[in-house]
Amino acid sequence: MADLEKIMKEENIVYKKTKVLTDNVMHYCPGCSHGVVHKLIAEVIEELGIQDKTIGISPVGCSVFAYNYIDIDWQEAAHGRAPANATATKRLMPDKFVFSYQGDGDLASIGAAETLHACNRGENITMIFINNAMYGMTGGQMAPTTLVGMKTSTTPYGRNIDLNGYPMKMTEIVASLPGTCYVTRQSVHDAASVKRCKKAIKKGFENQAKKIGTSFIEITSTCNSGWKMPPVEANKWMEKHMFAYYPQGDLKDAERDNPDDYIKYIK
Amino acid sequence: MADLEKIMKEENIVYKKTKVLTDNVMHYCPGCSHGVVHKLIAEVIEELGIQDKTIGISPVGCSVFAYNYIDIDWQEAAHGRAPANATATKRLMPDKFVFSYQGDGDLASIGAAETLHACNRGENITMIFINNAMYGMTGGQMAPTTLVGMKTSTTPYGRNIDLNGYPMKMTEIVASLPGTCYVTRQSVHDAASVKRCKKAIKKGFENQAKKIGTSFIEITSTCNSGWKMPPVEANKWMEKHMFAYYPQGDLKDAERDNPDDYIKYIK
Amino acid sequence: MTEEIIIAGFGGQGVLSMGKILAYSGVMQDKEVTWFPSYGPEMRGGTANVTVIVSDDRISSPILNEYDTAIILNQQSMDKFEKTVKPGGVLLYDPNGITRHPSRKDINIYKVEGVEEAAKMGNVKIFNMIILGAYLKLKPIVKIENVKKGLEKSLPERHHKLIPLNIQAIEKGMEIVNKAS
Amino acid sequence: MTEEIIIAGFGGQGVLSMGKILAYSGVMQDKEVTWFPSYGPEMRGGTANVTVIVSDDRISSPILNEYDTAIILNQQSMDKFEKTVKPGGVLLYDPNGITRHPSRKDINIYKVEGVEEAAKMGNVKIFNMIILGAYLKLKPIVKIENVKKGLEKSLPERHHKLIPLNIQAIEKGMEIVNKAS
Amino acid sequence: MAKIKGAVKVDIEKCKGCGLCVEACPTKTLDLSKEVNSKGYNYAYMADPDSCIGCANCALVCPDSVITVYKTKI
Amino acid sequence: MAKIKGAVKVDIEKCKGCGLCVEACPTKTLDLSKEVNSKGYNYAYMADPDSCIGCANCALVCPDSVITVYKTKI
Amino acid sequence: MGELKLMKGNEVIAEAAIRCGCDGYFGYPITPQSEVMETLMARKPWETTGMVVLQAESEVASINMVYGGASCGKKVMTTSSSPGISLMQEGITYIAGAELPCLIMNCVRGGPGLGTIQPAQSDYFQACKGGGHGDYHLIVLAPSSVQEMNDFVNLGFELAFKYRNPAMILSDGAIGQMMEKVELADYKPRWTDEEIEKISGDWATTGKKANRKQHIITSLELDSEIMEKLNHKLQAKYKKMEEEEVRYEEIQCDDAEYIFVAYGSSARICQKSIQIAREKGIKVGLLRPITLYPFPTKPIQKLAEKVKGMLSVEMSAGQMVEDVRLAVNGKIPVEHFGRLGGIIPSPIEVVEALEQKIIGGK
Amino acid sequence: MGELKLMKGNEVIAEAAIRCGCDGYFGYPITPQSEVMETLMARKPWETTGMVVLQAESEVASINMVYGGASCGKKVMTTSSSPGISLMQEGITYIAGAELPCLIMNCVRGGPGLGTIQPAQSDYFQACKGGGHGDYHLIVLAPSSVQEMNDFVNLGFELAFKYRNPAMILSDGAIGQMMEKVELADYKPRWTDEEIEKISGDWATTGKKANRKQHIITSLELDSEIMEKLNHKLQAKYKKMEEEEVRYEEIQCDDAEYIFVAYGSSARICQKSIQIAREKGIKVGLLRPITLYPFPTKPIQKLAEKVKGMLSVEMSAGQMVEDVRLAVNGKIPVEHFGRLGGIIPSPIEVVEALEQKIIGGK
Ligand SMILES: Cc1ncc(C[n+]2csc(CCOP(=O)(O)OP(=O)(O)O)c2C)c(N)n1
Ligand SMILES: Cc1ncc(C[n+]2csc(CCOP(=O)(O)OP(=O)(O)O)c2C)c(N)n1
Ligand code: SF4
Ligand code: SF4
Ligand code: SF4
Ligand code: SF4
Ligand code: SF4
Ligand code: SF4
Ligand SMILES: [Mg+2]
Ligand SMILES: [Mg+2]
Repeated sequence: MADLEKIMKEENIVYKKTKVLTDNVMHYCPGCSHGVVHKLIAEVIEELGIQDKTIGISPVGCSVFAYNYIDIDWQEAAHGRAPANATATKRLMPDKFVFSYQGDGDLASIGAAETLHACNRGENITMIFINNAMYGMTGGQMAPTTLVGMKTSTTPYGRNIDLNGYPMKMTEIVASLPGTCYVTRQSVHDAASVKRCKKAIKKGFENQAKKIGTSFIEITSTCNSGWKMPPVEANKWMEKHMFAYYPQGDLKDAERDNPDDYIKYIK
Repeated sequence: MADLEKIMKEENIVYKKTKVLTDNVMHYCPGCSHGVVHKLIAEVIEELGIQDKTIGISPVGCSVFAYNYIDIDWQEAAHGRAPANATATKRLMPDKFVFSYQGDGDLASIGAAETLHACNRGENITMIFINNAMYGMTGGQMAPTTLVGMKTSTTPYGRNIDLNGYPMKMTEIVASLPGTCYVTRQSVHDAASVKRCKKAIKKGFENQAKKIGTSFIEITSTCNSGWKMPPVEANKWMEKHMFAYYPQGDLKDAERDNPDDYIKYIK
Repeated sequence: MTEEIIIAGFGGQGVLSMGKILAYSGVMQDKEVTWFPSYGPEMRGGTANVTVIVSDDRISSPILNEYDTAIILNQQSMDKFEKTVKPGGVLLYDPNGITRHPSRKDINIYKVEGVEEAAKMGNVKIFNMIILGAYLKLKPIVKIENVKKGLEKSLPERHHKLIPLNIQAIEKGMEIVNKAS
Repeated sequence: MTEEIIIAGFGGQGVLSMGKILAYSGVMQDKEVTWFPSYGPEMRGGTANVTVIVSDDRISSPILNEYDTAIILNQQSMDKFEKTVKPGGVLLYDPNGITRHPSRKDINIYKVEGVEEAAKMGNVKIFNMIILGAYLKLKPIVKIENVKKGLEKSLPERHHKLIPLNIQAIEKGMEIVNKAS
Repeated sequence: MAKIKGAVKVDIEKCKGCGLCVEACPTKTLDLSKEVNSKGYNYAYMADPDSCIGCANCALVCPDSVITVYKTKI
Repeated sequence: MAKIKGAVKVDIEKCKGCGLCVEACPTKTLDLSKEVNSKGYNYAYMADPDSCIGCANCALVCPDSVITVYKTKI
Repeated sequence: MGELKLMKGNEVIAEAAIRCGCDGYFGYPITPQSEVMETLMARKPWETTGMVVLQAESEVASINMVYGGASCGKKVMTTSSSPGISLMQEGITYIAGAELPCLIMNCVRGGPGLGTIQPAQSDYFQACKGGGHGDYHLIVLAPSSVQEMNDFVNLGFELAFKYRNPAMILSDGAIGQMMEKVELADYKPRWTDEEIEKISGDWATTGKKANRKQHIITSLELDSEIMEKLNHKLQAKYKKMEEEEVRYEEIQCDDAEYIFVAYGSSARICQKSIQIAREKGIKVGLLRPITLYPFPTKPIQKLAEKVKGMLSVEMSAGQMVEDVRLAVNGKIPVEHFGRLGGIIPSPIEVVEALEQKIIGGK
Repeated sequence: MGELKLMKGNEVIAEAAIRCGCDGYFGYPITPQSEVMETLMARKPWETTGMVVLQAESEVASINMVYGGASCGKKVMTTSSSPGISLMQEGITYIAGAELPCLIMNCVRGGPGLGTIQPAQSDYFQACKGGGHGDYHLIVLAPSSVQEMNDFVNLGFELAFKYRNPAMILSDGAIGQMMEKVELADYKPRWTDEEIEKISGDWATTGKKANRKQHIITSLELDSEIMEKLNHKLQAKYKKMEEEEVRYEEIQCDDAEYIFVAYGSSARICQKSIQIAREKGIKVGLLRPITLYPFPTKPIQKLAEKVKGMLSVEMSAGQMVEDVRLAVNGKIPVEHFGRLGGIIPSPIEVVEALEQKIIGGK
């Protein structure tokens, strides 16, 4: 133990909580992916040195209180409308870094139109999309991304295609829009994925400086409360079932399409 | 002339207005595509003998008065929400034929979420989508599908990507959803295309009897008032410019994906 | 002085812009004016009308049931507005396309062959200016130089070269208007 | 007879379902009852409480500021609800996890080692039934057979086999409750 | 050989003079009249009645469904 | 050869005992304690302090950012 | 007597819907009313009565699904809470304009904005005056017990169909989350096609039979003369409701010198307040509006003839009090007392407010 | 004197926005107000003042873009007409709850539902009582001329920023489509970052500088005690507005025995009605509320002391009349006259209504 004390010295620190995270205890359930993603965003903001230039748009969902944890300016959007807030914020303050942070209910269900159109306009923002296949905040109802057969409080016998339709791949849709420059699907269930995810988030923010369109980062996540599984088990279930339907990795990583391509159509 | 009178006899009729069209004079501008599509829908309803079983959902847009022309029961939906009306109508009366009829502003702008989700749920309905790249009814404003460079009353200097984003290919998006069984892009600018379009509409209605998902039929159209072109010229312009960006033909024609495919993901 | 006018005809006949020029001329002559159009969905065709009020005083209601003058350019408008002219008021119309001519005895009825004359002048677009001229002959509420100024104000710069033609049309209208039998 | 009770503890301690069983037992005994929970966003953890009223008469307000009995299962609840017991009323608590014990002199304070006893009985889930038993010993407002009926009504069929164990726990609670010094 | 002969009847009052039928006719049978109907539209008519083959193209494209097509063999 | 030695400090009061760090540790250094903190969570601790290599995997996956990682060469 | 149960107000809404032969429910989750859809989904009525239950993509979609279903002459409903109900305002006015029957439950939470999930009564104006545009009214029922949550589902549908008008149950988090004894209604079968034909056969979009005209559901009319007539027709309907459908309860009003006017949860609180006040010797009674629209104007006017003052008790900054004042029209003092932000007033506070604002009032 | 122009009310809104240094406009087309965005798009202010103009995908998106822009301390606005404004209700209550300044213009058309595109005043309740949920108020300005359309853009923004509260211009198809002489304001530059810092530096989300705390724009508060405090803060603000910001015009009220109360287009009609009535020997005046919220309660109370009756003239089935009655509190008869469905009443009708309902009234 004396040994440990020797190691635990300021100069030996290789990892500690970024200062861009506040000291508030997060209200999330133990093991919730939201916490990990918050940390990554905070670290990226710290590394890029843009704490004084970043505006976050939080959603209605479990991450409604994101503003209590990441120490930047925030707007708490109405359910599903974060892309609208972000659009105006970025267009009015083009030199700031603007990102939205939304759950799957928020982004893909009630806010599907705002998501689609912000991406289609190629708003120069970063969109973070926490896909935990569930409405966490309201008590585990079905989300658009809930897998077939998954039990939720509104699909107590499992999601059924005839009744509820198909799990929606919003990220694939968004990738098909010329307005997006970078679309990727990440996760934070182990150390390697956490590192990859952070890189993706960083790239999403850096793209704003390049002004090349919308960066869209899905993070396939767990909601262990909604899934009614312990956190570790939830991660394993996610790897096995969610990744099959929501394949991980970049869907698109391109400079924005040349506007001339479009103008030629009408000439 | 005596000659003509001899020909113009009841028994020699090879084409006449279907009785499913009312005698009301349509309020559309001369040459408007809406009129042609109305006729085709009416003919299909007559041919299938389903006038007493068909419920149309009209949009807010120039075709707001569709109920004055096609002699069936109609619901006049709120702007963009026809898929919601259609969803409930079909689910509550599964033996009826239910179709929505929507413009590009209605279906792809304000109603984007309802469109996406009805198709994603695979509602057993037929959706008719009149893409005239314009808000006809309100005076020729930009629609989501307006081509780059096109002048409208809200893009008086031409649609510009930075300001207004990209022309949206809603039909391609909808085709990517497993809920749709038949997705096609048609037009009605000449006799051949009219015939093809009618077949497509018929198929869309027939699919309802097969219960295999959503049929989605885009009709690339003109709005000569909004485009400020005479009808014939508008058709030519459409062929030249619209078809390049909105390629004609079937995007998807498949039996509905086997639900088992999805269930396997969670086993 | 308060002059309350309705101008009514088909869309596309320049009804609204004629009203606008009249209103702008009023502004140039330091009068109070209001211009209130009928409006509807944007489909082509149908009728259009505009209420113009020119007055020395603050104008209360911009919308009226009775008019000092009705300028009528098609049959539907005749049917609708003949009865709204105040007794002793003026009804000015272009007989082209009119099947039922006005019949009131308690008002002053004038005709102007605007369509015909515009065709003669080789520019159907100035039809409405001929009508305006006819009106101004009957009710010289604004001076011609203020109409010129009104045209300058209301037309975009690039159309200013057409002002002389417009003035010519107005003068023609003043010339050819005459009392209906 | 009207008995106004607050039951308060951590989420997950079975606070709400204990209240529900009590309320259902009241129904079985032909009483009027209300059950009103605290509710919040669905994140795990945090405190939970429920107000249960059992009465012979129509119940007016289901929400109260003062109670005949407070059943308290964690420190936060102690801090919040000790003061809400009516003078002469009952405060029943499980000392497990309690750091500041109740101190009022004008109320009757009872202890029951529910957590400990449940562990002894080999099933931590019946903790809340032990507490309920203790309460019913102090305030026999419903007969045990009606509690049994209440359990039958409130538990899904597939859990009916657990009813005997629950009754056992209630009886244990009745046995071990005692007045705090 | 029997010759195919066609004819069309245009509901003049309802025709809006859009000209789509004129464009669609493969035999250049139709044209827009100089006259206008009561709505002010230059309606379509058979400018060259002999050449009509009754193919119905005109009727197919007519947005206002005002064309009836006849065909016979002579 | 210098040996790499690591250590982690867990902010016990803020740990929620989710166990993700335990799972993420390649050296099985961590475990959840039998004790609970004041919120009732079984917090994480170094069950086998010697095996820690300071890789920070635990800290990376911790949703509540309560782990500080130290590393040194001995 | 029907089946006796102990249930949450929200659960009862679901149960009552199934039992009264509701054809379709369309909703979107929101606290504190998500139990309605959850209960329905667990009950799977589509396998028994054939009722359709669908989780929509949003409240906007929900209300327009209701619009579609109601157009077919079906008994359809949605439920939500304040922010969701605000999103429905366009749809609601379409339904009112097209004169369609349907049932909407608003389990009110504190506002404005995202606010709090705790109970409030601050959507009274929205429900009763018109949150949407144009001159229209909803039939608004205010339950103050779980039993009434049950009863008003059936009553709401009955009134909705009687008047071809949307009906709203204005509940709140307290009534929705509370469990009470409830006597459930017996099962009524869903209407058959023939019954729908009889009830709504002259307007519902069920497919145009050869022997009848088209049925067109719309609220559009560009001809102002006709549009005005349609509006007068609506107004005549509202007038009829005001004459025939007012519902209220009077508690201890006979000898009262003062009156509480309160609905829903507040009315429950006031019952306790009456007890407390009367113990103090203050003779106070309660007028509990059951229909908020049509509002019990006449009963209040009558009481105003004989009492000294009224206190409108609402969990809002003062909304219903305007209707009380409009009824009383200056005859006696009328004041408002309320708590905000999701706080339920205590019975004692209410008595104190009566003493200060009315009895000791200027 | 500023530039003199003949313009439509709607065009003037656009022009005034540019000239008063508006930072952003977000809107969606709808008759009868689409000219606002069209004028802006033709004027291309982004090339001159730097103002952002964006056609949003819907009214829901528009109002939430306004929410976003207002959060940054920018002068932002949207315009729409009745159905679009109904869709904005959720967004509006968020903006009110988060205490943000912004400007919304509703060019009212006849309802309910899709209704008609002709002018109406039937959204008074929605604008003044709260179409959204929760206890909140908009500042509501009612222009009755094109000149006021111009003036109230600037005034609206000023009040909005003074109170951190959304302001609404309640216009209608008549005022929006009418052309009148208008004296345009001189150009004011848009606020610089430094000016925004000075004006809204303690709350706007402009990026958290090292020396200050986070700025968080939200209307959420789960702790009811705090939420109640926030609500009381809002109520205190509304009270202040009611005391300090009432605006109205009195026309020929000095010797009046009767009073018309009318705003916007109706007030224009009533001016003519006064002329007609006075020719008949009826001494009538007009109280024209300029602010509908805060409502000119006290001026009306004062008039009620000396006149015999009031007629509320509105193009609605009777909405503002409730506020007139609440002000008068039974002192004198108050009646309503209105036309519906997009019909503008004629000056003569109004006089006749006065004669029948008030002068000859029971
Ligand atoms: C207009 C509106 N509708 C519904 C709600 C209720 N609501 C709050 S969060 C939420 C969904 C949250 O799910 P998701 O976006 O997936 O976020 P998560 O909690 O899973 O992170 C809903 C429906 C609301 N606040 N506002
Ligand atoms: C909520 C709402 N917003 C806006 C409008 C105004 N509006 C009527 S039709 C229309 C767009 C019509 O365009 P489209 O859907 O393309 O149909 P088209 O007229 O071109 O056939 C709009 C914006 C409305 N009626 N309701
Ligand atoms: S409910 Fe789900 S998403 Fe919400 S905090 Fe808990 S685990 Fe995370
Ligand atoms: S405006 Fe366009 S879409 Fe509308 S009727 Fe005219 S041509 Fe057709
Ligand atoms: S039927 Fe054929 S040939 Fe005859 S007019 Fe029509 S298009 Fe021409
Ligand atoms: S297509 Fe029809 S409407 Fe057009 S000109 Fe020919 S006949 Fe007339
Ligand atoms: S991951 Fe973090 S919160 Fe979870 S057990 Fe480990 S240290 Fe505690
Ligand atoms: S730093 Fe690495 S080795 Fe050490 S405890 Fe953490 S995960 Fe295990
Ligand atoms: Mg989620
Ligand atoms: Mg269109």
